[in-house]
Amino acid sequence: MCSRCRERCHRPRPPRPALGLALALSLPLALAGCEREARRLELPPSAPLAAPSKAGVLYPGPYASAPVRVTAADPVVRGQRVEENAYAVSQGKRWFRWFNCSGCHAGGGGGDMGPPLSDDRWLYGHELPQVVASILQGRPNGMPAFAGRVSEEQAWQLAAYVRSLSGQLRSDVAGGRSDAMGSGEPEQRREREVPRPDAAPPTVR
Amino acid sequence: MSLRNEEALRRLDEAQRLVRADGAVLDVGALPSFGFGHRSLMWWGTLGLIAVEGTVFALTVFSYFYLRSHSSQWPLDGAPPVLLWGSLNTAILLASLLPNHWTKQAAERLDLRRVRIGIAACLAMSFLFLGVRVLEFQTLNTRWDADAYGSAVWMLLGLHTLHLVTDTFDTAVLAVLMFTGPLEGRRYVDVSENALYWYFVVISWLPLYAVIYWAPRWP
Amino acid sequence: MSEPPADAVPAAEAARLHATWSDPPGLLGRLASIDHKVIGRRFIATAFGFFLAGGLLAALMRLQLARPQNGLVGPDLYAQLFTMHGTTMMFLFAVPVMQAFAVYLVPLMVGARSIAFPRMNAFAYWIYLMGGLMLYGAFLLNVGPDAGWFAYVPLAGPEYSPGKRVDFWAQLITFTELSGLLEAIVIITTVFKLRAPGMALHRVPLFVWAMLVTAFMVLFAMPAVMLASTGLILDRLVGTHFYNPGEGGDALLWQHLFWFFGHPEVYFIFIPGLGFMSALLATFSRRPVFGYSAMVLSLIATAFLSFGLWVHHMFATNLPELGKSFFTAASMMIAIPSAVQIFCWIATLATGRLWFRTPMLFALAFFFILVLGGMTGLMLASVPLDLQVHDTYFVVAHLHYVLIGGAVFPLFGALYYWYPKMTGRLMSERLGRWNFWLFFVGFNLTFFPMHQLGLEGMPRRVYTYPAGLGWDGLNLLATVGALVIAASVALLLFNAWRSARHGEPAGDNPWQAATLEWATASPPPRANFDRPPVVHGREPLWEAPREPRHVKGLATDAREVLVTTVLDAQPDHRAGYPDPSIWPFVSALATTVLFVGSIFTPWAAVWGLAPVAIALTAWFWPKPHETDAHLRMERAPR
Amino acid sequence: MATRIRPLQRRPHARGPEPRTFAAAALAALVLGLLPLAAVAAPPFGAGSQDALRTGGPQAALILDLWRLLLAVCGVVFAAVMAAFGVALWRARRGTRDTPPELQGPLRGEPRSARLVAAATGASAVGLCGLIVASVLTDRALARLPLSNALHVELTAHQWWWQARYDDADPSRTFETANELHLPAGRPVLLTLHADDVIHSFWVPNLSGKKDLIPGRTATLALRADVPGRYRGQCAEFCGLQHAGMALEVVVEPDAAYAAWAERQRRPAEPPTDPQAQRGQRLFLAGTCAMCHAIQGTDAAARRAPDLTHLAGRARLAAGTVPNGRAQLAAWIADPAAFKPGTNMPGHRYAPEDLDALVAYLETLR
Repeated sequence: MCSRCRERCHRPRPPRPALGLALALSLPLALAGCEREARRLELPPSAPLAAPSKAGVLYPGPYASAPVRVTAADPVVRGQRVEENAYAVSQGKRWFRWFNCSGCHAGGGGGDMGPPLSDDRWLYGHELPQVVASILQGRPNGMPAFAGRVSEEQAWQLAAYVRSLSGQLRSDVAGGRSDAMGSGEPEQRREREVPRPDAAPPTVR
Repeated sequence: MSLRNEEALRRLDEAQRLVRADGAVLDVGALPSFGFGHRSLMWWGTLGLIAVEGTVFALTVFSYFYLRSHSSQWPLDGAPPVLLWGSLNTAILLASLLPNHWTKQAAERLDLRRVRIGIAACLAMSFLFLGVRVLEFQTLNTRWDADAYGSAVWMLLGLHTLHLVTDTFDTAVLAVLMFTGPLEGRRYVDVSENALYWYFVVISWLPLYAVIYWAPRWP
Repeated sequence: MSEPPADAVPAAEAARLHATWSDPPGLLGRLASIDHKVIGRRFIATAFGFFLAGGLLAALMRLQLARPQNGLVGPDLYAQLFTMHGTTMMFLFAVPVMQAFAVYLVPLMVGARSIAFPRMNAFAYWIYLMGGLMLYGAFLLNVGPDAGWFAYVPLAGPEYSPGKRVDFWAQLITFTELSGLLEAIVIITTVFKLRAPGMALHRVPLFVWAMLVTAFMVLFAMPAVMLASTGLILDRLVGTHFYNPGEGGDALLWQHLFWFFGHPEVYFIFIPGLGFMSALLATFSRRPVFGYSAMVLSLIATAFLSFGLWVHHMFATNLPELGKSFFTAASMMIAIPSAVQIFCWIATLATGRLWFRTPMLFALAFFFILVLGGMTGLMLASVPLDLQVHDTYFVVAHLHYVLIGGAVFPLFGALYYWYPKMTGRLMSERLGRWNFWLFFVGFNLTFFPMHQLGLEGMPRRVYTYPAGLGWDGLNLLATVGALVIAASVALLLFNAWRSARHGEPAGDNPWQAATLEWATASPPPRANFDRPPVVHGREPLWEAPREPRHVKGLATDAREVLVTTVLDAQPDHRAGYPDPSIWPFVSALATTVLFVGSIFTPWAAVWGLAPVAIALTAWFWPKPHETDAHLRMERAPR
Repeated sequence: MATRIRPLQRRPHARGPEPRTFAAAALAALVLGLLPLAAVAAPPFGAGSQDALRTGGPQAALILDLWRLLLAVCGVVFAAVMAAFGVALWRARRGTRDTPPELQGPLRGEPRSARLVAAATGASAVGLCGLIVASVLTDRALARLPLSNALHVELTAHQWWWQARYDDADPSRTFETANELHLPAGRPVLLTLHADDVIHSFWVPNLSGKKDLIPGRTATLALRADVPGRYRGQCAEFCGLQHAGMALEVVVEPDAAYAAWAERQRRPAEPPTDPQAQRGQRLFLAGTCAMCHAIQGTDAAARRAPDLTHLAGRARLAAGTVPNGRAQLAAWIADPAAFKPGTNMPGHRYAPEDLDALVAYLETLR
């Protein structure tokens, strides 16, 4: 449309030699496409999640070095699969709205009563299993525990979406703008916030 | 207008005299090897592009008013675009019609010297215009991702800028060719059609200017 | 009827012409070819390739629907299947294949040495091919679009279609529309400026008229969908709000823009079919089509009216009643120009001397199928009735009756008819008849029951349906019909493949037809005509020869064509033509990188422009020896 | 990818097939001269509950009348064109490759053909005008449905289920249900239509034509159901993965039955008495269920998924796709994706006794 293609004279050139190479290089990209686009509609139902014990909420703290093991056999593999899947992340976005996470963290995760989710501060760890743990176990000062309240799959999807709010996910996996009023910059266009190592837990009020 | 038509007819008559029917064959060997205006293929190609792009502009303007008809206030949020740079640019564009017209006529007279001067002037005005365009984008008072009004305004201005950029590039390539050669008669046809396209870019800007800058000020 | 060789061209001159207009050797030469016959053949073959792919997807859908609650295909794949099927058939087959035939035939039918803007023509083909390959590559990688070929927002928008599936769809639209628009410009310019001397507008063959009208429709309709899909991809990638009701956008804006294109699109698939019909019926009735002026005016009227109907796809949305009544009237009135053409053809048949060959059979089937599809079209034009059958299998039946009856049957006839011109050999008549009858029976078996299914409440685009609603038997019948169609298309392919080497040699004019493409060899020489013809009437090969017969004086050692005036086709000037060039191909490649890259990052629209600009500049830049040749022949006007 | 939707339980249709419908279909088959449609003359059980040809109310009946008119007119026109075509083929002389082309006639002009073509065109135009008038008249008749005393229902479409709110002048008498509309026979209904996510389309062919539900817009649809019975509706605009599984059950019943049903719907759920059901309720309220579902009279108040206050009173689960019964309910809760791949309801791996308890509780929600 934009180029005004005109018939003029020309000078032929030798062909592109590196076409095959480019094709070979594009193969991994293509496989990434497969992973990004799968809709896993027939996952078996999640294993039962233990209801949160009243005795004491597991509190790994902000400096937890090792990822918290949740319930899946290999959370890293599982998390990676969720975080590379656009459909899973978009389902996470759906749960974020449905379960009223935006009630405290605001629509685009900008923070309100609860802490913002779109900045570089991660009070309880920024890695996916840590975020899952925060969701399932709850955190002091108002974050309820969702273990038993959401299925495990939903927890992973939610956590992946939460991480997309601060640009931790690939832009071709993170979501676009919402069909709603002002929800901030689309997740896929957010700059990646590098998690700050010195984040401190909030003072207990 | 009628003068131009007579001119065209006269040229056509001349062409007819150059064709000889000789028994079974029609000898066209004496015909010219290029022609200006609607005689040339390039004129039709350019006209086709103008039709396409004119339709795109018209539909974009339709979308703008369609969206506007669905909201109670317009702009949805914030102030209308700043008038200064857009109006200045309109003046520059209108002024550019002069060197453009001059160049077109020079090309049709195969006057290389004037074509060179004219095309350089056109190019200079294009760059000036593009420079001011950057300021226009900065004073729109909205962003493409702010709301539907912002999206529509950016779309209008973006589409027009795209045409400006391509035509500026086109003019630049032609200008280099006119200065360095190799030259043949058809190059003058190219210059003439390039000028025709610039007419379109300028004339299509006037409604776009009215929509972008004045529609939000219209109650 | 064949020309006496009295004024035949000397062999040396023909050889010189051949050398001048040939492609360079080797693979590079093939990629550099700008010969409209080469491009046209590739274009046709590519479009049929996509037709087969789209057909296979349809067969898979029919297998899934053969019985209720079938488990062959799940909802995710099914959504991709019907989206790909619709997208393929509309954007990669129906429109391109018509333009492909025009690219091959129009220059021959108007007696031109070449097509207008041959490099742009090659570029348009490459863009089309690369766009199609991109879409199918994506589909094979599970990135096939899944929001329907109409991609209604918000389902196709950023929130409800995660990932890149719909982005690939939107970019495919950019590819095919770019290609279609460029081809439209090429065809219009060819018809207006490159006609043989004497072929005034009132002597232009009806097929060429149909393609001209189609090209004009493309010019004004396609920008709408390009704008719509640009808005969609911007919404999805950079967060604009064209279709976001939360921020002042509107979901119905998409539907208006899409159908402002989508309805004319039906007609620019159908009008070339009408052109095929006129060509076939004239030849096989051994007389010109009755009512030339009425036919041309009907084509133009159809084109105009088709822009006023788009809302009849949106009757179920909440639109004002008065507006709907207007669109009902307009949708019904468009039947009149089509009716005029059908009546004229029946008059042609009644007064002709009918010769029943395979192409004629396909043309005759048009009457039954298209007229039936037209009747259901009238029903759909009625607002109340449309509210019941809209988005049901009734519409599926209707649109296939119109598009297959109105376009694919004539197209298959056209393939049998012009195959000998393209290859020099006739297709097998025996296989052709089998092909025809299987297709005719299979088609009706598949699609007729769908009328009833729609009335009985079966909606479209469902991947399965419950048993017991009374839909089982008719669905099974439709699936059986689909298999018959598959067999018929397989037979067509076999026939085309086999006839290419074993077919009966055709000669210049195997059907003793009237139009200029039959005045040259089969397949035509590189320069199309050893000497371009001069035309004195509407049926140049049927009328008694008159002098002058041929054009002389065009260069033989350099590419040169004769440009004529728009209305009367008087010789105007000789235009030097460009040589083959690899740059259209490279430009298409660079454009593809730009388009595909911009799916993933908006910045690709910036850095991707540089290679495109370089390739286009290289394409335009004059080559010294070519300039020398042009200067040698140059004569300034006046 | 296997889909595992289990067959719907077939319910007896309240009303037998309308014989005229099949007469019309048979007429279509004859007039259009194609396939024998008689194969459907003896419909299987349940056929016709989603069928534009079997009407249960005046709106659909008006459209059916228009359909018959159009079918007759178009059938006659089609037959006439085919007859002309057939006569032309039959009477025309035959030719071959060597037949000299006929040029004299076309050059002289062919007045007879011209007259015939003009006459046929004129007749077509007149016929089309007639059809336009008929269509517009039907459209106006549809718009004139008397709406006094109309029942107001607000219907919201979600991916992939229907939420219905029955309005009342007295706000305390409004109530909510899902996927199953009960309508009083003979009383007009005014539906206000919304969409929560993407475009859907409301379509109960036996009762009325369809209307799109578009996010950001509100539409209304008026209809009346005169003939008691169970009708099936289905989303008619492609709305994503489970478009095929987005059905709606419409139960048309006499006034008294409707009033009783509505009264039942207005009541909150009764607290369970049976210990197993009580355990089920605790599981419901403490588990994932209450995140999306509401049960009036309990703490569960989420509105992301169908209101379950009177779940056990409904004929089907999962937007009209799964018959409601103890076993199906348990299977659905355990693995909804097996019925509707892509559904937003997560699967649950409950211990068998927990699942039993949960189902026992849900079964009490009458």
